[in-house]
Amino acid sequence: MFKALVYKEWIKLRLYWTLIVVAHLLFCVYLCLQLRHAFKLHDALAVWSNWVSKGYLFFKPAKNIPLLLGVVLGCLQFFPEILNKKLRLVLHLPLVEDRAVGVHLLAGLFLFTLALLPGLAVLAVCGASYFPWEFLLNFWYIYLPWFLGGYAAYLLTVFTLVEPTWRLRVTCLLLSAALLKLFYIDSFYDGWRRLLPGMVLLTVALVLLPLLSSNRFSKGYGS
Amino acid sequence: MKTFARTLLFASGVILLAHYLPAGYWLLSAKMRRPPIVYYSCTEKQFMFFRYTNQTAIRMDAHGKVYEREEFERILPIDHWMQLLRDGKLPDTVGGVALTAEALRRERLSFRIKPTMIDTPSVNLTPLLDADTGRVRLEMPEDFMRLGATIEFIHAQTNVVEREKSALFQRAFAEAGFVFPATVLGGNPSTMKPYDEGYYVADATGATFHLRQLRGKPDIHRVSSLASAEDKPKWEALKPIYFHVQEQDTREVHAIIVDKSNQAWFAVGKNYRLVPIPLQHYDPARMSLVVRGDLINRLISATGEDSVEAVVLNRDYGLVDRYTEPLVPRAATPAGKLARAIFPFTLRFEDVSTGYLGVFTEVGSRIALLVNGGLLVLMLVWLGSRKQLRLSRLPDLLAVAIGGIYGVALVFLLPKAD
Amino acid sequence: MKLLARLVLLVVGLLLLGHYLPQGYWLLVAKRWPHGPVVFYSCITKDFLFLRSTNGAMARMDRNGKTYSRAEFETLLPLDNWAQLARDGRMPKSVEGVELSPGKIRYERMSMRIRPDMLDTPEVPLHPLLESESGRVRLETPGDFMRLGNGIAFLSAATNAIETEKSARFAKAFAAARFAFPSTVIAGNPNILKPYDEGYFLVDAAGATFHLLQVRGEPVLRRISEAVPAAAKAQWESLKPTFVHVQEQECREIRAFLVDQNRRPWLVVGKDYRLVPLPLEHYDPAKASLAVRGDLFNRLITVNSEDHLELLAFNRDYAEVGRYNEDLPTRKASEAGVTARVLFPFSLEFEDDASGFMGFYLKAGSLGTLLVSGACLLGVAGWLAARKRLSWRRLPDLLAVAVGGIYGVLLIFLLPKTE
Amino acid sequence: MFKSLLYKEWIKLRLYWLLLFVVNVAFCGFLCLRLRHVFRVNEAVAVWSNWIFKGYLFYRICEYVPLLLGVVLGCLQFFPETLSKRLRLVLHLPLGESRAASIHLVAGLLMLAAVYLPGLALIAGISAFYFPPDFQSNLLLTYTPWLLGGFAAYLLTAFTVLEPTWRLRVVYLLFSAALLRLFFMEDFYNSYLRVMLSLAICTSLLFVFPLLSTHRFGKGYGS
Repeated sequence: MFKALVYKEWIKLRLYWTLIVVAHLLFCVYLCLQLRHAFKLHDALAVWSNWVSKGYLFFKPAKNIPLLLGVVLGCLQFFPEILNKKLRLVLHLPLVEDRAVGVHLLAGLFLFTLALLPGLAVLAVCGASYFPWEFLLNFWYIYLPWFLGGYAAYLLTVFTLVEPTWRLRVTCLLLSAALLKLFYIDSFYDGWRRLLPGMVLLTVALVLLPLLSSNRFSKGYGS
Repeated sequence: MKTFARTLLFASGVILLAHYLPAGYWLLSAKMRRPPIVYYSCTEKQFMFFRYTNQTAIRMDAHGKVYEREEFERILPIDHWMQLLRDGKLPDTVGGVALTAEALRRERLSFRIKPTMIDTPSVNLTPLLDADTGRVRLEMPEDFMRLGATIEFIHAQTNVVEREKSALFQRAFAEAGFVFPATVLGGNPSTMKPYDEGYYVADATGATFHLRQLRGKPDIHRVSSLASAEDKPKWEALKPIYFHVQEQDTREVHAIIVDKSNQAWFAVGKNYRLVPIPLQHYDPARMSLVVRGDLINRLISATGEDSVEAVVLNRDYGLVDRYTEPLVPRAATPAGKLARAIFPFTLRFEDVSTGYLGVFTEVGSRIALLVNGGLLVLMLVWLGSRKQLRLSRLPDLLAVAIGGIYGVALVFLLPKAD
Repeated sequence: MKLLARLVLLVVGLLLLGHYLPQGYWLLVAKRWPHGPVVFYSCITKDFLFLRSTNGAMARMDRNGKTYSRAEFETLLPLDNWAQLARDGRMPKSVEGVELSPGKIRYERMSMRIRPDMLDTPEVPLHPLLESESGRVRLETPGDFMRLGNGIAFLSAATNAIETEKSARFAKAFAAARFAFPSTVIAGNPNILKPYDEGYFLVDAAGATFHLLQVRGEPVLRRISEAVPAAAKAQWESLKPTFVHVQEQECREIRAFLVDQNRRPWLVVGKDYRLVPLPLEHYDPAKASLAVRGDLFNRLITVNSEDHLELLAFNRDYAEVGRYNEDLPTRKASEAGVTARVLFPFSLEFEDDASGFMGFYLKAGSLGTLLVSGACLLGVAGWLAARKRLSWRRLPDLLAVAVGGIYGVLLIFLLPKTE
Repeated sequence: MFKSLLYKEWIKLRLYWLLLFVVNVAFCGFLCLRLRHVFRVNEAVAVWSNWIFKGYLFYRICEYVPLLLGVVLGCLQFFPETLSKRLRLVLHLPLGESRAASIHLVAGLLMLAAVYLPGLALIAGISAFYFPPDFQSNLLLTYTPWLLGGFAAYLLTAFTVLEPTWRLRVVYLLFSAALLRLFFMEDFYNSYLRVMLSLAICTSLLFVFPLLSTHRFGKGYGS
């Protein structure tokens, strides 16, 4: 049952997913080339000082990618389900509806993670080859909030899409926007350190929200 | 319809590739290229250079003799007077001119004119400082001047036009014989400067005026009327396209002026003496002009993609020495040659010559034509062999003929004609 | 499960509203806030003078509120306005026997400023260690960065590798000075636009203070308690600084500002690291910003917190010559602020002036909010009761209202009903 | 025929349209409030100088909003059509496939315009209180490329979504990205002054691309 559902999701998304992975990989490689370019045109010292004192990070342009990916993936996965009420069928499967939806979410989060990791690996390796390990720390501290933001974006998108009534959809939308903004406050080096645990907890807690709206969906509100 | 759509697709495709492929190419193969920094030694009476060769800086003279840092500084006492002073090596006089700290500081002079300064977007609103408030520090006014078909002052806080002040200035302009609209306006709207020179304005006829605000009152003069008899005609003939105003402690140079014939001028001293800068290759649209002055000389250098030219004037602006050096432009480097061979043409939308976006093309070398021809032939053969040489293929063939590799890429990427 | 989900929704909702509503409120009502007066110490009247901005207009006055014209004011502060005075020919030849020259005045001017967030801010733990005796007028950036954690290492930027030889030399020096790794404070001024290089002040794991310089490529590391005269030794050993600020000045008199383990501020003065305590009553390093301004005759210490201004004036050998306290109007006390603190039971910020780190900075409202929340609670409860919906399943909602006041009410109307 | 098709699209999209409209206007309103705030807490002279000499434009944040809206509307309008091959039916209407398709596009473009313009009007109107007329011309010259970018994004989205084969979809995606970047090279103000006309012409020409896709769609490639 579990396997079957995951497999179904994979079949549904694999094309888009591969597309995303490739695109992201290419983008990351491009960023690395730009870094290389910077080191070619200026002496290493200048680039380092720029990082240490001005907080220049070559991967900054990747900031909003997890967010975007989260939203896109959420839409791709659940729009079809909503449009022709396929989700109904799933929800009437032998296993409890929460479990069923949970599986869908797991599949989505899993694909999300896999989609980003290759690109991130490239960034990390490239960064490490030009900068000392402090940079990797920096990379971790700056990128992690964005990554969490991606997860949150995915969950909130599903939350919003699956919610059956329009009035609440708007509410969900507002809530999502308000919440996601927080993951993208700019900071320097490990400025996020003290906020991270809280944000992680928050993100984990968000898993419950899609279940809430799926529950309402199956109850058949607003239709 | 759909052939039109397809042709359009090819056209835009070629344009985009012509922009992105070369950009990508240069992202991979660009190297650090810095033109030499030119100095003029007032003791040795010769040019000295600070050159970057693969990331290391070396100091040499015109004959390629390499100098140690200390030696270099000793030969250029005025450029390194602080260091020499610290080491007690600063000569008391050079050519009879005493080198004292404050004199050196006061007489230091430096201007820099980049091509983008001459042609860049700007709002026609600018603060007209009061040049004579009786304070040491200049203060930002509360209104902005709009100088176009008329002259107006707009109060920022209230965002309304100040009627009487505008009228006052309007009258002053009329009396000075200023013909609206103003065509060129040059000033230095900053308070971080020793004094305020005000603005230089060219009116509709191209005549140059000097505008200042003194204790709230307008002070505008037709410069030719201020100039001495022998400069008067020069000023009247002058057709400026750019005024560069940058106040310096030595109040000697009012402004640097670039005119329609790409000639650069100094406006010097009390009676606005107009001194031509004797550069031979200066092109304001492509080269940056750097003026460095000191107690003894004025060194003017124009640096472009393919040459460095420098002239030295004495304090009376008489030509002392000149130097010209060709540089290897990027297009002439091996990477550049290769680029011009494989890319039939390149499109850029930004350019050093302007702050505006535009369409800037560079055509490839002759080899590129051969490449295109070759590709076209191959294409024909290939199509022929597959019995697809039909009229509907014309767009593809054209794309290859014009776009070379761009075209080929497109033929394989874009939908086939059916 | 569903209950849990709803709880999450409520909590998240409260946090978000607690962040955005106050923001929106201030976006609407914020005005240009009259920041505290600019303060001077006159070497003529031997007292403080103030430049106050009262609704746009500038007023120059002394502590008794006597106002001065711009010209008078400038003559009372010859050291601050010497350029203007000289221009108008009003410059006094000398003040109490010391004759004034622009050069001297400029040379003796000094100022440094310590903001609360400097004590607690993220930084990349790589520090350029300048060459302090290169024999050049201008300082030059070194080609490497110092990494000072459980050991000392130098990284060359060009090769991105550790310079083993140099690192070893420095490690030896550190061992010789009995430096106990890891270092807890690393304070320097990595910037070449300064008259000279003071190097770094370090505090080691044991709390001992060290002074590190690079002199012609060689490490110079002093354990300060041993570099000072015997009298000051004990003082230095007991100090255990938690924050040090270094900012080189033309007159090389003040070497560093530091805050010790009891949060007391000190100045480090002169060749033999003389410790000068700053006898301030209202200085909390985490809340107030402190400025030290000096001239030919005096040192003026200004402490600016949100609601208080404290001034302290020293003469040149750091004996107190003046003191002044003033309460400042705060945004909190303005009626906009008061309404805000009644309206909003709490407000949540993620950034704070007191720290460069992000965190959950929660500010509670005034007592008035309790009334508001209570009223809201009653209202909602009544409303529910009227519609016969007052069941235990409503508990989360009611809680939300009780805690969140208007936030809670808003949420209940926005979120899906519990059925 | 024409009317009825337009109406059909309107029925299909009005809810989403309303949402986009509200979002856009709300955002612009927020920006205006921010502007008001800036003028209340800063010296007007300083703000003006910032604008004139440093190119600070308070509405710069909404640079990519038109783009986003364009893409979203494009997807909303044409994804359903492609998923369930409904478009086929439309294409077999008496008035010929390209006319039918063009009507869909016109409908989309109209709605898009109806989303953009109120927001722009709002910004222009409010800023007139604080800035001299020069600012409006400035606004127009700076904002227009972004608007054109939005329309282009819509057309290119349709172009990509309607394309039946996956291989070409990828190609079109790259093509669109490459093209759209050219609308967002502004980093000061008025830079587009001299290429505005050509930019507008290019944008209008893009109209034919989706027709190409629909043609191929009608031909039933890749299925």
